[in-house]
Amino acid sequence: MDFADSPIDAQFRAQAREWLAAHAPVTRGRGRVAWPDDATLVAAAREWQSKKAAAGYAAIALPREYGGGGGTTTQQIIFRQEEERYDVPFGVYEIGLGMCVPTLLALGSDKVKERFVARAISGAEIWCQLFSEPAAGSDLAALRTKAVKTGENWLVDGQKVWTTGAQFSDYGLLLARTDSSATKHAGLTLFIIDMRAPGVEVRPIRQLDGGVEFNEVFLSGVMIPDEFRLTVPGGGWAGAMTTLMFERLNVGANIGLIDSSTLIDISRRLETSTGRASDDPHVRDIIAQAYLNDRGLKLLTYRTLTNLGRGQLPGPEQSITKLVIASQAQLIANLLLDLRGQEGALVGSALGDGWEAVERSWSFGAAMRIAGGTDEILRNVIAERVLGLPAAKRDDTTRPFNEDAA
Amino acid sequence: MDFADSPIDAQFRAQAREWLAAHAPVTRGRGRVAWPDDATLVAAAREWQSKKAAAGYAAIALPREYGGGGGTTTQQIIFRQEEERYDVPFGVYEIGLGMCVPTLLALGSDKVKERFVARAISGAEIWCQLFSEPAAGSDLAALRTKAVKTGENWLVDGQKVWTTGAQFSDYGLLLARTDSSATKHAGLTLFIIDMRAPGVEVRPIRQLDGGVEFNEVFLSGVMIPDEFRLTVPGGGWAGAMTTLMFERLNVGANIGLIDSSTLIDISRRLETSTGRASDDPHVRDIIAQAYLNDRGLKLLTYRTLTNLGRGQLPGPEQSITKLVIASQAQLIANLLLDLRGQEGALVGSALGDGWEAVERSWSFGAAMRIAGGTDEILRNVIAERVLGLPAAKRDDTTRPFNEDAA
Amino acid sequence: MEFDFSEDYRLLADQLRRALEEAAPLEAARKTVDTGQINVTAWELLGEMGILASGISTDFGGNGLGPLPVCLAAEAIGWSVAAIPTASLYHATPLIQSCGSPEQQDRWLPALASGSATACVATDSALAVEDDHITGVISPVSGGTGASVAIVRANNQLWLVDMAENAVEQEALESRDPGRQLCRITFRNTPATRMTGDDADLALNHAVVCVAFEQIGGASRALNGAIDYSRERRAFGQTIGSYQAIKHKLADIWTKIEIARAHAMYAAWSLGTGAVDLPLAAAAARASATEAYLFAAQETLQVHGGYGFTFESDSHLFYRRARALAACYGPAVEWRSRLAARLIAGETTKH
Amino acid sequence: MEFDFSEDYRLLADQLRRALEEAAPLEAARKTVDTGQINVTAWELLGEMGILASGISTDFGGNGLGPLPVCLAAEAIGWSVAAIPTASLYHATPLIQSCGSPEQQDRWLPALASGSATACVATDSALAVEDDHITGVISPVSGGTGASVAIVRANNQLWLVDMAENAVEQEALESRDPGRQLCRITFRNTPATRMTGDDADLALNHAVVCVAFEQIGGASRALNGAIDYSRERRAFGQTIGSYQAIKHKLADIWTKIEIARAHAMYAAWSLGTGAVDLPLAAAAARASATEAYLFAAQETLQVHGGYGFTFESDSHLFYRRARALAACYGPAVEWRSRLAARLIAGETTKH
Repeated sequence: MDFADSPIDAQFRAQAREWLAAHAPVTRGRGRVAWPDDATLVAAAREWQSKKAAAGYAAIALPREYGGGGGTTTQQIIFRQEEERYDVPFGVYEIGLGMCVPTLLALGSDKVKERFVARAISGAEIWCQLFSEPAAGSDLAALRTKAVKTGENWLVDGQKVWTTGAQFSDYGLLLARTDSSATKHAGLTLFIIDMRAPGVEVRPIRQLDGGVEFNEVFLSGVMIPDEFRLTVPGGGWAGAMTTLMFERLNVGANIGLIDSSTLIDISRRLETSTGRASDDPHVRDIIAQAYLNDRGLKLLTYRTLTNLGRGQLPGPEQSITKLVIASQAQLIANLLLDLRGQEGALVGSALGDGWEAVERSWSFGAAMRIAGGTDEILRNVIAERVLGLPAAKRDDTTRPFNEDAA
Repeated sequence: MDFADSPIDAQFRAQAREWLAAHAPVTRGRGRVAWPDDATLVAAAREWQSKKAAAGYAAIALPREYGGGGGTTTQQIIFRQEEERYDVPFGVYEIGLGMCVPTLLALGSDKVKERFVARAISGAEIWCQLFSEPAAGSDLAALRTKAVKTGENWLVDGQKVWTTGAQFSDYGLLLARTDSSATKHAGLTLFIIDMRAPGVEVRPIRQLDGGVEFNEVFLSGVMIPDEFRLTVPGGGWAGAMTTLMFERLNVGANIGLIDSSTLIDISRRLETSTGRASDDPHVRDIIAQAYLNDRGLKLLTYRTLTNLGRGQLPGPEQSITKLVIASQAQLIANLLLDLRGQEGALVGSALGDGWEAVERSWSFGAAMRIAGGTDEILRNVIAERVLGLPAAKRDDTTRPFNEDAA
Repeated sequence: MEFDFSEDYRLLADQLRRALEEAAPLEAARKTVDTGQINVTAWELLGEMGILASGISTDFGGNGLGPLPVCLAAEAIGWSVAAIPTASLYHATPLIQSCGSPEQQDRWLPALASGSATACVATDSALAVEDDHITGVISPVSGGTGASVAIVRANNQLWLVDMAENAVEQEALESRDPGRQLCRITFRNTPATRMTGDDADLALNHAVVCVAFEQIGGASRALNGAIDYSRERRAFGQTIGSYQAIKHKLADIWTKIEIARAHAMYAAWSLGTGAVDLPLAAAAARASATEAYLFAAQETLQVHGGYGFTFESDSHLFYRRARALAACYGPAVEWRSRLAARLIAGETTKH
Repeated sequence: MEFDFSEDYRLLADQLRRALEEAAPLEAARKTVDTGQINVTAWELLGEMGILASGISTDFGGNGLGPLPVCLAAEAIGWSVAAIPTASLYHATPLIQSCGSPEQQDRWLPALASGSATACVATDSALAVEDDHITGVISPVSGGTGASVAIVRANNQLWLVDMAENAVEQEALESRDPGRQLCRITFRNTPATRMTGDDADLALNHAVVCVAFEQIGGASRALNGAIDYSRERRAFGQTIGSYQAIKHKLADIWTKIEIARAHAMYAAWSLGTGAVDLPLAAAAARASATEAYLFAAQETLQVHGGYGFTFESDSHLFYRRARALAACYGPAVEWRSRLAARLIAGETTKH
């Protein structure tokens, strides 16, 4: 066991650290940065991305010929670890560079790669992903958005949902049904969609907590040229699975929820009617339990990094992190609000320093137990793909989609 | 709301109390009585049952013509509440009078009723129930014990399991498969089996904790006369469901596991390295949580009694009790053993007064989460029969049994 | 043995639920998240149905029916997630009834019975008092916004303050559940009148039992919604309600609600009969109903998947209200601690 | 970044597991429940494989390989639920190595390295000492039955007692897990020799980290058995492993084990490198592994249904051992309490 970087990675880290110190001067505070509006965020992100691209840090593990860094996944993670010390705009390019570009590289024609990859890496174009639908969440293959071939184009009608960044994206990966008489998984095709094309309408979804981080995207007669098709007609499911596999490489990304360190920080400062919160045995036991999870997950990330270093892809066991962290954030938030007694009914901003993050975990913790695979789906994934338990009996996969009872 | 007995029930209670004071003189201590051996238990139970029968208390809710009390279910429960104050032998007749006799009365021919019911009520004959099999636990209809018609008799071969009291029973209700080419539920028939007949072999099952409270029963070429058949051939499933419905009338029966009162008792007496256990906030919180469950379940029993008083049958919501109590007993037992520190690894008898009951809940609590419906089955029952959720898709009910993959 | 509400009360419960479903549909509760407005129609309805008057003796304009109708109304309020100044009904009214001077009762109870006035309470405050004038801050006060009268504690006694007095400053606070208004009240040498009784516990127990019914009503509605949704929503070719993960979750919610309901019913009986075991029963009702609603709101939201996280779904209404009701009168863990203390001291219930 | 055992150690782990599966099959563990006999073959095997010698320096007959081989052996012992006097290996050996006088080390370490002697420990005892003679009772002592030497605390110092002395009385106690022998030892003016070191914490941390590996090994075997069973056992026309209630239970068990394993590995690293964060890492390993094994043993028994409750199944072997290992060195809740104290005081790990 050795926690040090390899000599070559250590050199990379030192260089990255030096470059960041020179170019990303604002040291970061705790918690996520709130940007006043999308325009400010996107402008800042575009500027930062172009700086990184010029220095070879824009997409470290992607090939140099498209403007990537030609490095390793480990180096990409090292850069991210260092970058997170600074107050730079995260989020805008994550889906594009983490999921869409690798998909384009894996599935796209040379023409597609030339047209899109370098511009995505340089930050000139922003990407999003249009998979989920109102009636196709956990069961993605139940999606209904149709794409019909008319001459050299495809005509798309339908509705997507939970599309992060749709409001400022230039392009998106679109999974649509091209053959309703085929079985559920066999009738799908993966496309590139121009988010500025006529017929694309983006509407923000108002959330539980009033925030808007996701969108609905309505597609009415949107034209997609056949050259924007990424898989053979009917081959979309495998294509989408490629995209989702790359999602797993997003190792150790901060999902912005509170953890044991927040609980320790706040409870050390908080006086309750029975004394300092961190002296309360009930609070102390939850501090320990939460730490065991947080720290355990961090160590599991070390193991994943070890495997990446050995050239292995991360497997479905990565599902643990979100499964454990999201529920725990809800639990910690509820505990902390309870500790405020009757004030626990007030909004976070009325509770003082650090409490907006608590409120966000109370509300957004609920969302994180659903987004990117519900707790229930993640347990299925662990049981079936890690432990080898049999899939449940189902009969929706063998019938033509248009004969399904749904 | 009124917790008092109705005038007529109050009179019944007073009479029962008086009769018990005269005839069951040994006041009962805490916890279950341990009998040195089956013979002693059965002899004592037989004597007590015949006394009760003579006084009309043997089977209070069953008809007088067979030696029952001709009373109400409420009165039967009142008698049981009063009887439980005494150190009298419970258990031997519970299955016979609670499940088998009501089944005989519902399904048996006049001849069967005349032959068996009065003798069961008087205590002359003891009954057991042979339903479960090694490969048919939660899924009772998967049972394989075969009964084949040969002339006027049925020839039975197979194996039953978890048969309480088989070792001292005279007769049993037997569910067997009489038609393997019918579907799973349609090929079953319900019989009376003579437990002394040739070919019946009872073997005790050694349990986790070393105890033997259940049996395996091996059936090899056991002859059952056709007049002992209780349902039409193929009608056994509905018959067995009748039996199990009567099981639910066993309202509020003590399953012999520790609860919040044990936890309070012991923790008030127990000194740990950090002081009296009942002063430990962690212990106090579990005392409160356990009390909320125990007391809540007692109140729910009041509601069931209210409904019985109104002439309603108890529904599947009765499933709550065991679901909550058994897990909680495991939890309390583990907590108490933890409080003993390193001594928590010793057997109960080495830990002092009251600790054998703790150990029993540690081990038998695990059994009670399984016996009489696993936690998982009980949750299914609540979800499907109380909340109206749809049954899971299954395809084992429509194929002939002998074509099932099982 | 008759452990249930009487036929009359069960009819009343039905009426209340139906009336509030109409006067306070969930769509109104969703609008309230933005407006923060009290549902005046629902409040007036409770007046018309005699609920506001039922905890008040006939001497002072009440109907003297006692606490049970209020408990049933609380369940219907919970079911409809109505925006109502419940502290006036659950807490202030029984407190003035039990501890007010005849003059105070005469001045306020008729107005509370008719619904023309509302009152708020901060009996856990510790204000300064000099020459029958009070100074200090109470916060957060539920239902304080717009209350005509406040009951506070100063010099270890209860005082009643007419909120029309000039020297009272009210500042609305931002509540996570805008349907339950909270405010900060500042008294600056404000005239107050002393209350004659000093036993605030009975009214506090009255309040937490009512809140328990409200919590059970809300949890039941959340469960019903999740059952309906899971019978319709399909995934992998089946309704999601046919999957054990959903089934068992809903069965667990139901179990917690039924246990809490049993405790609340016994506490209502203790309240209605003046039984000595009210403190034990009320603590049990409060602790179990708080946990049941928090769990039900959280996990029924989960059952709805992504839809449950949208503003357009009903899930957040329950999620907000469950948290707000958990905060008022202090968290479940505190009530469990009180409960444990009583149990360890050997207290038991009558039945 | 290399957060894993090296290739050599992974090979050793495999060898240990296979060797112990043969020397100590589960059928032997079941027999031990009745006989209470130590598995001598398995103990000798650990000697032959150099495990007993690995925590002992080469000066005293050891091989100086340090704690990692012992951790791997502990995992294999847990996997096979072997009946072995582990306290000698996990606790007494490192304690004599770190705190013994040269004479004590010379006298005992070679015998411990070869397996010809075993030792037991009660460093939390508080015995009376006079003129290098010890009086008092220690109980329950793990592995005390048959131990050649005992390490105890008296007058706030560590002492070593040769158990061959006449004035030592051993009484076997009935253990819920007869594979882990427990006894009461009574000293009556028994000669003892003072140990030179007095830092018992390092050896205690060594012991709990080893026990954590044993717990993880047992939990993993229990999980594997339940997976196998649930892939074969059918109900309602499907294998029970296809039902979400079983799937999600097993997924939760696996999650707890993986988290505990990560903590144990880090603690092993701290132990092996002498890192200052060992106390924090050892407490985390102990607390998480204890909970993981208790949960795994309890819930995999449940997966087996009625069969899991029979003596003939393997489930009770894990159920017993999980409880026994939870009791030794004190329950998880105590270790969580220590962990919280360190965290609140601001302690952190090196990596």
